[in-house]
This record gives sequence, C-alpha cells and structure tokens, in this order.
Amino acid sequence: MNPDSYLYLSAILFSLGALGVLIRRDAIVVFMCIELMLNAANLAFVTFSRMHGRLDGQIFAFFTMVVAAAEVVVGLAIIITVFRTRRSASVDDANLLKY
Amino acid sequence: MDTYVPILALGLIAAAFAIFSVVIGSLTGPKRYNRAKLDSYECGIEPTPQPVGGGRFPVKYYLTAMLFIVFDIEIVFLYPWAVAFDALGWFGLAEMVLFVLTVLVAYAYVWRRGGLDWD
Amino acid sequence: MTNWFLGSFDTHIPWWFILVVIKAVAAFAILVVLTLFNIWYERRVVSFMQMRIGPNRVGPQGLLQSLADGVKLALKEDIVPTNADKPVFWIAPLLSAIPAFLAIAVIPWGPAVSIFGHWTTLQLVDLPVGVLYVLAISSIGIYGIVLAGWSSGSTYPLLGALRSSAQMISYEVAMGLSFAGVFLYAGTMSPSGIVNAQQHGWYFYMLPLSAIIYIIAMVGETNRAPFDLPEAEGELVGGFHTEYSSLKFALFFLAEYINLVTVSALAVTMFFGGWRAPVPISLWSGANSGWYPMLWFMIKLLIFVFVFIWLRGTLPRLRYDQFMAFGWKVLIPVSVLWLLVVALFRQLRNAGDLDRAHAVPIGIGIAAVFLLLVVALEVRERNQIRRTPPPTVPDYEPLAGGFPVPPMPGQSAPAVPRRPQFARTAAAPAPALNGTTAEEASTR
Amino acid sequence: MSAFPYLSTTIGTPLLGVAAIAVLPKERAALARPIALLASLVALGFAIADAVAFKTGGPRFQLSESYAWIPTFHVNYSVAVDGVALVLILMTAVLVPVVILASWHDADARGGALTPQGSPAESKRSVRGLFAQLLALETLMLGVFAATDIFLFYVIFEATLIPAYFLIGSYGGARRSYAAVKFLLYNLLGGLLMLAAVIGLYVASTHSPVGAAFSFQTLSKAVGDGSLTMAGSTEKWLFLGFFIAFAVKAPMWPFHTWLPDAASEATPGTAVLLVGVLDKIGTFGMLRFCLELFPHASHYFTPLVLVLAVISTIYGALLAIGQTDMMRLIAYTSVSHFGLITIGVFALTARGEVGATLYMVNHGLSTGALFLLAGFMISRRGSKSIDAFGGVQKVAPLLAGTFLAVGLSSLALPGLSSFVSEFLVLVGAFEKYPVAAIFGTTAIVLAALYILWWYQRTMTGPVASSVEGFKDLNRRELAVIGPLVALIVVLGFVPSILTNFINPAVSQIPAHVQITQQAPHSVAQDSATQGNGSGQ
Amino acid sequence: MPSILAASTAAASNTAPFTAPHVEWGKLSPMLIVLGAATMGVLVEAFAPRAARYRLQVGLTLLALAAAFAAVIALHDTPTSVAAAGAVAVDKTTLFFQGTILAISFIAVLVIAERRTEGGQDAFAAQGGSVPGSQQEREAVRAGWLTTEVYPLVLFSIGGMLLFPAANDLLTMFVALEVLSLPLYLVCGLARHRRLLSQEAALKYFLLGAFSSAFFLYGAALLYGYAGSVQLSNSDPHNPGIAQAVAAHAHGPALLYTGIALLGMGLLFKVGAAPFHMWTPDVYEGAPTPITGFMSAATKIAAFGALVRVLDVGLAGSVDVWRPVIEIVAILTMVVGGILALTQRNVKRMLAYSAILNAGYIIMALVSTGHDALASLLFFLPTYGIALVGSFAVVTLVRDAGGVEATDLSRWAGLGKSAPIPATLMSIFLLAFAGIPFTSIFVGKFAVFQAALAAGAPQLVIVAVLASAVAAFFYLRVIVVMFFSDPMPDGPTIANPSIAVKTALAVSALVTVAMGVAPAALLHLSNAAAVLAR
Repeated sequence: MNPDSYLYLSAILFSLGALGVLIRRDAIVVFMCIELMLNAANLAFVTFSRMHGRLDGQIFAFFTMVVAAAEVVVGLAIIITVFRTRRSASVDDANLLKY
Repeated sequence: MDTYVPILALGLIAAAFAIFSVVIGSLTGPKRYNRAKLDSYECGIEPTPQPVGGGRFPVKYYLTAMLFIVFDIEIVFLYPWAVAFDALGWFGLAEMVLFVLTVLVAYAYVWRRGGLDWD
Repeated sequence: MTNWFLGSFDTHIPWWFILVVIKAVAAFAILVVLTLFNIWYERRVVSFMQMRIGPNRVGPQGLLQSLADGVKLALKEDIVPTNADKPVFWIAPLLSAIPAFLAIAVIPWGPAVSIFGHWTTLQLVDLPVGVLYVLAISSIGIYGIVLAGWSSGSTYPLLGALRSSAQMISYEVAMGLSFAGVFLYAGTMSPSGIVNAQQHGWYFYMLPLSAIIYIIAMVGETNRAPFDLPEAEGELVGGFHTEYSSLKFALFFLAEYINLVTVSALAVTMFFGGWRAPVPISLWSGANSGWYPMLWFMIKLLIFVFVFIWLRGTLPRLRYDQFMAFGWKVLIPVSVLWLLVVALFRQLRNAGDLDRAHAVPIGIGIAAVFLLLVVALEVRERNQIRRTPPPTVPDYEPLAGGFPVPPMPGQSAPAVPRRPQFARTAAAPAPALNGTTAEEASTR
Repeated sequence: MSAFPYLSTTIGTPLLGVAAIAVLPKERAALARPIALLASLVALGFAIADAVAFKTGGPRFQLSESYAWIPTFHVNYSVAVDGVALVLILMTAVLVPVVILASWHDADARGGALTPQGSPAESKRSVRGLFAQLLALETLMLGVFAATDIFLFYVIFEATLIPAYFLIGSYGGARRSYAAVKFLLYNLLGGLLMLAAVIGLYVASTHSPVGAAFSFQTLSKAVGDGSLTMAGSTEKWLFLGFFIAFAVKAPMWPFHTWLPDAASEATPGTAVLLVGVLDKIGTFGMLRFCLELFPHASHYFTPLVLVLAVISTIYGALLAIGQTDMMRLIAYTSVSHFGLITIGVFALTARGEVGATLYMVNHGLSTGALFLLAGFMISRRGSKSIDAFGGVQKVAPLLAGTFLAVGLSSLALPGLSSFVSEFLVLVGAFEKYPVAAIFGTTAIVLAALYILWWYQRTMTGPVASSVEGFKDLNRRELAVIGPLVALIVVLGFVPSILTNFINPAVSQIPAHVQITQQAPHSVAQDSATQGNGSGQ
Repeated sequence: MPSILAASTAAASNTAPFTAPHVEWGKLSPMLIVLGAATMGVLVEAFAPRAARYRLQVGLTLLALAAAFAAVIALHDTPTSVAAAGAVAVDKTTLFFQGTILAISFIAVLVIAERRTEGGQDAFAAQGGSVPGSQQEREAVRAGWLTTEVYPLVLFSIGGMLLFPAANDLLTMFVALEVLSLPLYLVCGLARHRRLLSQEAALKYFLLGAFSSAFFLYGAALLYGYAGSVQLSNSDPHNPGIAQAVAAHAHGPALLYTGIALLGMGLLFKVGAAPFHMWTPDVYEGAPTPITGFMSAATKIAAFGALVRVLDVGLAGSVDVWRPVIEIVAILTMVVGGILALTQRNVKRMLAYSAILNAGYIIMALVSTGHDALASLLFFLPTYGIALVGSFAVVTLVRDAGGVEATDLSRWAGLGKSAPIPATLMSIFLLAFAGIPFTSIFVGKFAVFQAALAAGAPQLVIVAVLASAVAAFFYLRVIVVMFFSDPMPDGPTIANPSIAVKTALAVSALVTVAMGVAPAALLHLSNAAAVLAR
C-alpha cells in the first residue's frame, strides 16, 4: 500500500485537529482536538519510519504516546479544577484575563 | 494488510448480527405508550430532573482515569522490553528497574496522599 | 478436487479466503452457542450449589432455556427513555457486542489441521501482537458500557457505567502487568507463539503470581461476581443497562458472556498451555496434533467458566472501596515487583549465574518476602483502621434537618418520649465536605 | 599616557562625594550639602590642574589614559582631552559648585524654589538624593567630555539622562514629571539612533583594514587617511544617527520642544546644568564626532544643518520675546544661542569652530547666571511670570545690577564674554556661508529685544506691590553669582585664556573635512540615491 | 502490513544483536541531579510529615540546584561531544545555558520559597484542588497547609529546561519540552490569591502550550520524513542527521520547509514571539508572581537554547529559507510587544509585553548562524533573565490589604517615597530593560544589535531602536508613578521580605549593574561558550 495515503490521512487529521482547536469552545473538546493532532503526528512518524525502513520513527511514536498521556493527566487536572470552579468548561467563559 | 482480512470478516458477521438484533428488537416488540414507562428509572419515584449525562461526576473517577493512563503507559514500555528482554541483558534490566522505580515513586506519592482511597 | 458444497462457488475465489470465511463463521457460531450454553451452564451450576434444580423444562435438561429467553426478549417492547441521547443509546449495545466477538479472533484453538485438504491453524488470525490486539479490542467494549450508561440519561446507569469503567481500567493495569511476565518468558506477543513456548512447561507454575493476578483481574474485567459492582442489583438496579430492554439488553448480556469466554480463553492460552494436552494425556504423542487439541482447549475453557460460576455461587460482592483498594494497592504493586523479580531471575539464568539448584531456594525466599510484604501491608492497614479513633458522633437529634430521622450508629434514641427539642434543630453541624477528618488528613 | 591619571581623578572626585553622601546616616542628611560642595570644589581644583598640565603647544590629545574595558568589543576606558574638551571640562567644573551652592535649599521641607505654596503632599524631598545626583551628574558630564572612546562616550552620554531625569522629576515644579518624561524620551530616542550609528560605525570599522575599534583617535585618523571608507549611503545614515542625537541634545529646531518644559519645571540649579552643560554635549558631539568621523556626510548635510540652525536661531529668539515665564524665556534664548553655535560648527572655518567652542563656554556661564538670577527672583516672589515683577532695581539694586550685567553678556555686548564668541562665529560663517551669517546676525537684534524688554518689565518702573520687601542678594547668593559675573567680564577681555587651548584643537577640522571631500569617494556619486537628504 | 511492534521486536531479537548504548552519566550529571532531586521531592511529599515538608523541599531544591551548578562547572572543560547515543550534545553552549538556567532558577527559588510576605504562607494555594471560596478551601487555609509540591514541580521543570537546549535530537527535545512545560502549567494555576484568574491562566497556558507542542511534533515528523533521522546532526555517514540531509538535499524541499515552519511555530511559542505570544500576558498575570518570574526568565532561556540548536545545528544549511521568516518574526515581536505594552495599566501585564518585546531583540541574534550572533545571545539571556526575576520579585512585595498583590500601576503611586528601596530596585531593573547604559541589558542589546548589523540586517536594528524608544516610555511610566507622584492614602503596604528574598533582589540588582559596568568577564565567557557540537 502506498505510504503517501497515510501521510495524507495524517495531514488531514492534523488539520482537523488544528481547526477544532481554533473553532471549538469547550475546553475538553479543544483538548481532544490537540490529542488528535498528536496522533496525526504519530501516524506520520510511523509512516515515515516505514518509508525509511528505520525504527526511530516508531520510537518517537512511543514517546509521543507517553507525552500525550502526561498531557492528558495535567490537562484533565487543570480543566476539572476550572470546571469545578466555574461549572463550565467553555473557553469563552474563562474571560477574566481578556485583554 | 491480508492479515486483517479475517478479523474484518468476523467483524462484518458480528456487526450484521448485532445490527440485525437491534433493528429486529425494535420491530418485533409491542409498542404501548406510557409516559411513566419512558421516564428514567429511579426506583419508582419521580425522577430528579437533570441534564443528559447526569451533570458532574465525582472527581475520583477522573483521578482513577489519570492513574490508569500513567500505568498503561508504563505497560506500553514494558511490553516491548519484555519481548526483547533476552537480547537486552543487564542493560535492559537496569534501565527498566530505574523506570519502574520512577513510576513507583509517583505511585507511592499518590498512595500516601490518599489518591487511592475511595471514600 | 470437487466438492458438493464448494462446487457452487466461483472457482476464482482463493482458498485462503474460503478458509477465512469458514473460520470466521465458525468462530462466530462457537461464541453464540457457547453463550447460550454458558447461560444455561451457570444457572444449572448455581442452582446445584444452592440446592435448587434450575432451568430444566425447555429442551433436554433445560438446554434450550437460553434460546427461549432470547426469543422472549425479542418479543418485548424496546423502550427508549425520553431522557436518553437517542443515537448513542442505539450505538452503545453495538459497541459493546461487536468488539466482544472480535476479541476471540487471535486465540489459537488448536494447531494446524487439514480442512478440505488445506492446512490451516485453528486460529482465525495469527497476529504477532495478538495479546495487544485483545487488550485493545476489549477496551473498546468499555466505551459501549460507558456510553450506554451516559446516554440513558438516568442516575443509576450513569453511576453503573462510571463504576464499570473505573473498575475495568483499574484491573486492566494489573492484567496488563501480569502479561508482561509471560512475554518475557515467551519472547513474543503472538498467542500461538506463547502456546508454542509452553511446550516444556505451562506458565501457571513458572509464573504462579502472574497467573493468579491475571485470574483475579479477569474476574474484575468482566464485571463478574464477586466484582460485579457496576451491576450491583442491590445498589444500582442493574447498573449501566438499567434502561435497556428487549434485544438491546440481550446484546449487553451476550457481550458479557462472550467476554467471559474471551478472558477464559486468554487465561488458557497464556498460562495453561493453550490447546496443549495436560500432563498425563500429553504422554500420548498424538495428543497435540490433529483436532484433539481443540478438545483440550474446550475442556480447559469450560473449567474456567466453571470457576467463574463457582465464584459467583460462593462469594459475596465486595464493597466498592475495598474492591478499588485491592486493585490499586495490592494487585498493581505486587505485579510490578513480581515482574522485576521474574526479570531478575530470567537475566540471572541467561547470564548463566543461576542454576536450577539455586533457583528454588531463591525463589522460595523471594516468594516469602513477597508474602510478608503483602501481609505487612494488610496488617498495617488494619492497624491504622483500628488506631483511628471512632468518629465522634453528634448527639442524636430526632428532627435533624426538619425530618424525623432514626439514630445513626453510635447514637441512641432517647429512652423516654419527651418534648422534641425544636430549638436545637437549627444548629445541626455541617459534615466535613472532603470527608476526611483533620487527623487523618494530617498524616497524608 | 601620562604618569598621573589627571582626568580620571577629576572625573572620579565627585563620585567619591556620591559615595560619602550615600553612607551618611539619615539623621545627618544635612551634611550632604557641604560634602557635595567640597567634592565639587576639589574637582574644580583638579580641573584647573588638568589645564595646567595641558601643554598648549603639545599634541592635540593629552593627559590620555586607556584601560581595556570590554575587550570583546574592543572597548576601552580611554580618556584624553584636547583644547575643546578641556575648556568644557573647566566650564563644568566651575558651574557645578555654583549650582550646588545655589541649590542649597532646594530640597528643604517647604519645597524648592518653584513651589512656594508648598502643598502639603509635596512634603519631604531627599537632601542626600539631590546632592548625590548633582555630583553623579558632574562625574558623567566630566566623563563625557573626556571620553575618547566612542562607546564610552555613548554610554556616558546616555547615562547622563538618568540623574538629570530624576533631578527634574523629583525636585522640579508642578508639571515636573511630564517635563522629565519628555526630556528623557526625546533624548533617549536620539540616543538610541546614535546607538545604532555607533554600532554601524563599529561594524564598518570591523570590515576595514583598521580593524574593529572604538577609539576616536584611531577612527578619525583612519577616516582622514582613507583607510576607513564607508559606502556613501552608510556614512550618511551613520552621520544622521549621530547628528539627530546631538541635535536633540543641543536643542535644535525641530527637536527642541523638550527644553522649555524641562528648563521651566526643573529647579534653577538643574536648569543650569541642563542648558549650560548637558546641551553642550550636543554641539560638542557635532564638532568632534560628526565632522571628524563623517566628513563627506558632514559636507553633504551642511546646507541642511545650516538651515535648521538658522531657523533655530531666529525661532528661538522670536519665541523668547513672546514668553511670560522667565525660565521658558531663558530656555528659548538658549535655543537661539545653540543655533548660532551650530552655525559656527558647521561653518567649517577655523574661526567658526573656535567661535563655536568659545560660545559653548560663554553661553554656559551667562545662561547659567541668568537661570540662577531668575531662580533668586522666583524664590522671593514665588512666581515665574515676568508680569509678577516690576521695579526690582529699587528694592534690590544688587540683584538688578548683576542681572543687567549677565543679560548684556547674553546679548553679546562687546567687552563681555559672549561678544567675542558670537563675533567669531558670525565672521567664520560669513567666510563660507554669508546667507546663514546674515540671518544669524538678526538674532543679535532680537536678543537685545528680549533681554532688554525683560529687564525693563521686571527691574524698572514702579515697584510692584508684590515686590515690596524684596531682599537683596544674600551672601550665599553673592557667592553663587559673583564668580560667574567675574568670569564673564574676564573672558570678555581676555578670551585668549581659552582660545589658546581651543585653537590648535579645531584648526585642522575644516581642513580635515575639506581634504577628505576630494577623496576619490565623492559625495556626488550617491547624491542620486540620497537626494532626499538635503531637503531644500 | 505487519505490525509496528512485530517489526521492532524482530529487529531487536533476531536480526541485529542488541548492543547496549553507552550512557555518559557524568556528562549528563546536571540534569540527572536535578531530576533525581525532583523525584526525591516527590518522595518527601509522600513520606515526610506535613510540618517538615517545606523545609525539606526548599533545602532539597536549593541543594540540588547548587550541586547541578557545581556539576556544570566541573564539566566546563570537557571537549565538545555528544552523549547518550547522540541524544544530548554536551558542548560549551549547552553548559553555558545550563549554568545560566541553574543560577537564575536558584534565585527564583529563593523568591518562590518566600513565606514572610504572607505571614507564614507562601504564594501558592493551600490546596490546589479545592474550589475557590469553598468551605474546603477555607479549612485548608485555616489548617495552614502549603502546596509544597511546587518545589518538585519546579525542579522537574528545571530538569526539562536543562535538557531542552542540550537536546541533539528532536525526540529528546520534544520530551524536554514537555518535561519543562507540564509542571509549569500546573504551578501556574496554584496562586493563593485570585485563584480563578490563576486557574484560567493555567488553562490557557495549557491549551495553547499543548497546541504549540503538537505543531512542534508534527514539524519533527515532517523533518524526520525529510531526513530519515531525528538527530539534528550526526557525522556518521551511515546514519546521517538532519543537518547532513539538508546539506545533501535529501528529498524534495516541501517536507523540509513545512517541517521548519511547524517546528519553528512550536519553539517560537515557548519564547513568546509574535504572532505566538497571545498566552504570555494572561499567563504572566494569572500565575503566582514568583512563578511568573521564574518561568519568564528560565523558560525563555531554555527555549532560545533549543531554537539556537535547531537553527544553527540542524537547519544551518537552509538558513536562506528561514532567515527571512525569523526577521519578520523579530520585527513583529518587537512591534507587537512594544505597542501593546503601552496600553497596559497592570505591572505584571506590562512586564509580560516587555518580555515579548525583549524576545524580539533576542530573536534578532538568530538571523545569523555565526559565532558572534550566538555569543551575543548567550550574553543577553542571563542578564535579561536575572533582571526579570528581580523585577517580578519586587512585584511580590507590593501588597494591598488582604495580602493580594497590588499589580495595578496606579496603586504603585508614590512608592519611591513610601518604600524607597524596592522602588529603587525596580527602577534599576526597568532602566535596564530600557537599555540605559551601565546596566547589563544595555551591553546585551549592544551585542545583539551589533550581531544583527554585522549579519546584514540593519532594518532589524532600526526597528529595535524604535521599539526601544517606545519601550522606554512604558518603563518610565512606572518610574514616574513611583517617584514623581504622591502616595495614596490607602496605598499598598510593602512586605518586609525574608533574608532570602533580600539576597535574591540584591544579587539581581547587583548583577544587573555590575554586568553593565564591567561586562568583560561575562562577554568573554559567552564568547568562549559559543561553540556548538555540530
């Protein structure tokens, strides 16, 4: 199978994620979109890894997973704290710092 | 890709069966409208109005989810290490001990601070 | 070669594909049949344990009872509550059932056999990462449960779903850790490779603790008694599927029983030699070839199912906090440390520093230390509980909060009826919100 | 390198005073005044010693010291004086003790001279702060004239802003913070442009056979002998960088607007230092750096500069006539005078340069004295407005007399110091740029107008009711103003005291610009691309 | 397609015999000390009694930082090399960055550990997870709890910062980026006062930070696709790194260009360069002020270290591609920082925009891959960082009633009279930011401008000069308010800090002035340190 297809898929996923971050307002959804971007990068890494016949791309993917997990932990903690305080996870409601 | 064809086949069969069941279940059964029947079940008393999803979850569940992620990631690293263990030798063992100890430090912290207690 | 059955097919269809279809259909059929059988099996065995008879009317020995139940369910009204999130409510049972079927795909039921003259293994597909596949697929099933609970728009299902997901992910950690030891010994993640590696000894005695942990964890994973808290009828009225009826409910039921089979099959594969014949029979050279291994596998599988039923029949349900504490505070640390011990042993042996003569005493020593550690933890826990002074109970107020209430433990109702103390009702002390007493918190 | 570090000693003495004041305990704060006076007098002594040690027939730069400071950028702490720098150092050293004496009570509890109402919030001002900052400013002013390393010069040039800023902002009048900010921003912007130019010069030197250098002597020599050549446009940009900084400093139209505010809001003492000394850095910089480092560009931009200078001269004088605020009036006269100095600098004749340099000193003395006298009057009356005075000469004849003498010096009456310099400037300019000289001459007429009118409105006529009970100059004030008047008179008759030093230093400058003008790298070459530069 | 893992396991167990990589523990010791101490800190949290934790944590943190600094010193003449199988470059630049980060962190931790200004409590929430204003929070405050987890978190972050500029492959760099960022996201949300603001800051920082790290990651993926390696540089011809691939024009440039762009976005976010600066003011304002000081300085240093390594080592071959972009970013950053700072009435926000502006100056030094440019960057960063820490430390001292920091500029009126020492210190820092001579940042600016001009970017210098003039205005405004206006009757009180904070302030101010008066030593050091392992 042509690896280019995977790259296209990964680029589409990444763009979707980035778009989601920019237009969605719910912190959790924004966060999910970021995770989607990370996973898109992972897909790209694995594809390139296969194209180059080298393993370091896969190792990178592993580490990305770890980082994504750590991000989930930290992010969830922050979002829940804000959520518990404001009873809303909308980014728009977090407006105390509006310029 | 061929490897996954059998799984796909099994998946198609299972999906066909499951969808068939869900659809047929809604067709074969009787339909007798009753407002109380369609209410949420709360042991017969008037259900408490609440949003879908029940609003807020106890924070404990999130904590469990976070801990799970941490350990699951540990496992992600354990598996390839375990499979390649014989080739890695002492180096692999030492690195993994270091890694596991680090995770255990976090684990000890969570334990001591009551993160594992479910009240 | 012409065949009455296959002759009707276009001859261009490759053989491997036909085999795949046959095996897939067979796997599906086996699972469905096993489910029907297991439901009956469970009811009969539990009845036996409870000195009852159990289903015995429909079919010989009541064997067709499950089928009858299924038909009955299909004829029941399919209720979708008003509060439910409709699409998700529909999808959830599918999400639960389909992965359940899929998980079985990588389990080897036997070695290579000849089907219509073509050699093939009795395994739908031999993935090199088969075990990972099972873990991955089975975790999709959790989505089904969570979404079912969430989409019902009702309190009990939601709580059940949350509990269920928390429980499954908690025990999945221990489960995953117990597998690591097997991989370490087998050097592969392929189920068939693991079975092959058990040629000279099953892993349940080479890795006893792993096996035990897995068996405990698999009960937790399947939400079965004594770990059936998500469905706890007494507390949650059935948990996540409270609002489900008709065949949607049946699908959850089906999924649960298929999962039962899957985890049992995995246990057999990982720790009990897979399709390999047990010791006395394995002395016969033909035992591990042909179609016989499937028989051994089936027997082992049914023994595991029996164990499940046995547990349900004899053990009471755990309290949720005990259950979570057991998973997080016992299973996980023990399995992590155990894994390191196993690795150390393995490496010592690989490096040639360890021969069998030393291994046994060292092994026993480590096991003893382990045991001591577990006991010490347990003792410590209990001491702590004992040392914690009983919470100071506020005086009994018959009308606390404006309603007549019965006395709490530690309180006593006034001996003689007397004038109610209305003046005091207003000043009911607020309970601590975080649920920890100051003293307990200060030790953290 | 001389055996005794004359210049460093001179520069460092006030700094010692700062240190001494800094360690004063709070309750002995009043001691800051004598300490400051002592330090500045010692510095004056050292400055005179410098002048004595300076050999008028010797090489241009003398008393030089040089120590590596930032080797990475080839920056040295190198100081040396030529005649121009020496006379300016002398002027600074003279003015600072005078200012300190004049500022004796500026930090008192009842506010400075400009806030007689003494609003209650304007309570305490730090005595130690005032005198420490005056001394710090003196150090920097002495240093900036002595610096021969361009980086060092720039650094001190910018650093002078800080004490000046706080002096204006902390001790000035009601709108002092506005004035201080305006002062600092104008000068900082100019300074930053200069910084860019300094760096540009350094980079240019890096690429030349001279090698990376900041030394003024090295660079000007290299420019002179053609070993450091810059692309025409580069040189013009660098010139502009330096020039705008200096033009802001020596307030030149249209960069002058900060000066009236700063001068009128500052205390008289600060105003003296500001206009008398700090602004001289601008004209000093033009004379030394613009002309000698960028001869082609200087030549190229001379018409533009002269036009601006002439505008400054006339504009400043006209506005001075219209002022009712005495401090602002003096500030505008300074704009006018600086225009004349600039004409002298850019006349590119020996007479012009000498005249300009001499003018710098004389202007410092006469304008300084004017500010101080105005300060004395304001402190008595509590108003800066000219209209608030009248007939002062009847109640305070000494004050009026000195005022007249100083004022006449400011309008360049022959026999008083400014006359010599103004004459030299105009003659020098006339040799090459007669039109500019003619326009410049009108300033003399206008100067007579504003000085005499001012005198007439405040000193003569019937005694205004508010002026009754005016005390004449007291002893401290006499000690302040006396030496300045004496110097004005002496220099009016014996300008050669200074011109002996100045002449050799500036004599080569016109030649320097002329010679390099014929260098193969002609200005005309780039005039096509840089045509907008001349602007006329 | 065979599975990922199958391939890797097969490769590991069958085809190639595994040779254990050589890990040069000694060369990694600064990072190991800090991260090890951070782990210890977690254990302290777990096992030490509550009363003893604060002392233990602060001691441990400071000790670790000192030890790591000593390790950096001990390593100072190790030859330029690559350690840990090519993952970490141990060269002079790395050591310089590490030493700087450690020194600045040490000072910052002194401020973070301050308890006297709040009457025995530090700047952090008594209990991070409790809802602001809830009964639970009140109880935690009454019990006098301290979130001592801050110290291990800060140490982890420092560990990441030490690794960030040292990373010689994108994987290590990515991990370092996250180790650096994740703890910071958390501590940002832990301010004792104005919790809601703080939590929102944490949320914004987290979301935008994660967003940018996703860009970094995808950029790394594309560069990996281009070069077939994640190593920035590898001289082994069988295993060429990105630099070698760029030099050899390995593949089509599309992957390279896109990769550079995405990677650059991720890194520029961390330094707070426009147009990726949006988080800076909010986070600086919302975070606990001692943390703001710490992260504004240390993060910036580390991130510039990484930028330098990526651009100068990995992508030096395609300098023509990224240089115009860097120039535009520098200009944009200076313009945005300068102009928006003008409109601020809050000291912390003003300092945030000034940090953006200063980031613009530093980016100027990136336009050239030459030695001088790097050296100027190396000089600028520590001097700027230390002044930044000092200025935020002063902000922590000015308190309104109730212990809330008075960050509104109008509240600072007359501070020069009511509290001359803090006001003078603040003025020193502000004048330094404004680039007044005889302060360290003046020399830094000079160096950077000189490097940019020498690299043929006069337009940058012009913009920088104009931006400096604009900047002077808003720095001066603070000084004007402090010194030239009269104190308010209900003005803020000035906390009397502990000796530690006094030391930190004194050291910051002293360094700021000393490096302006006698910068030769540090310049010499930064010149000597401008050596990258390529």
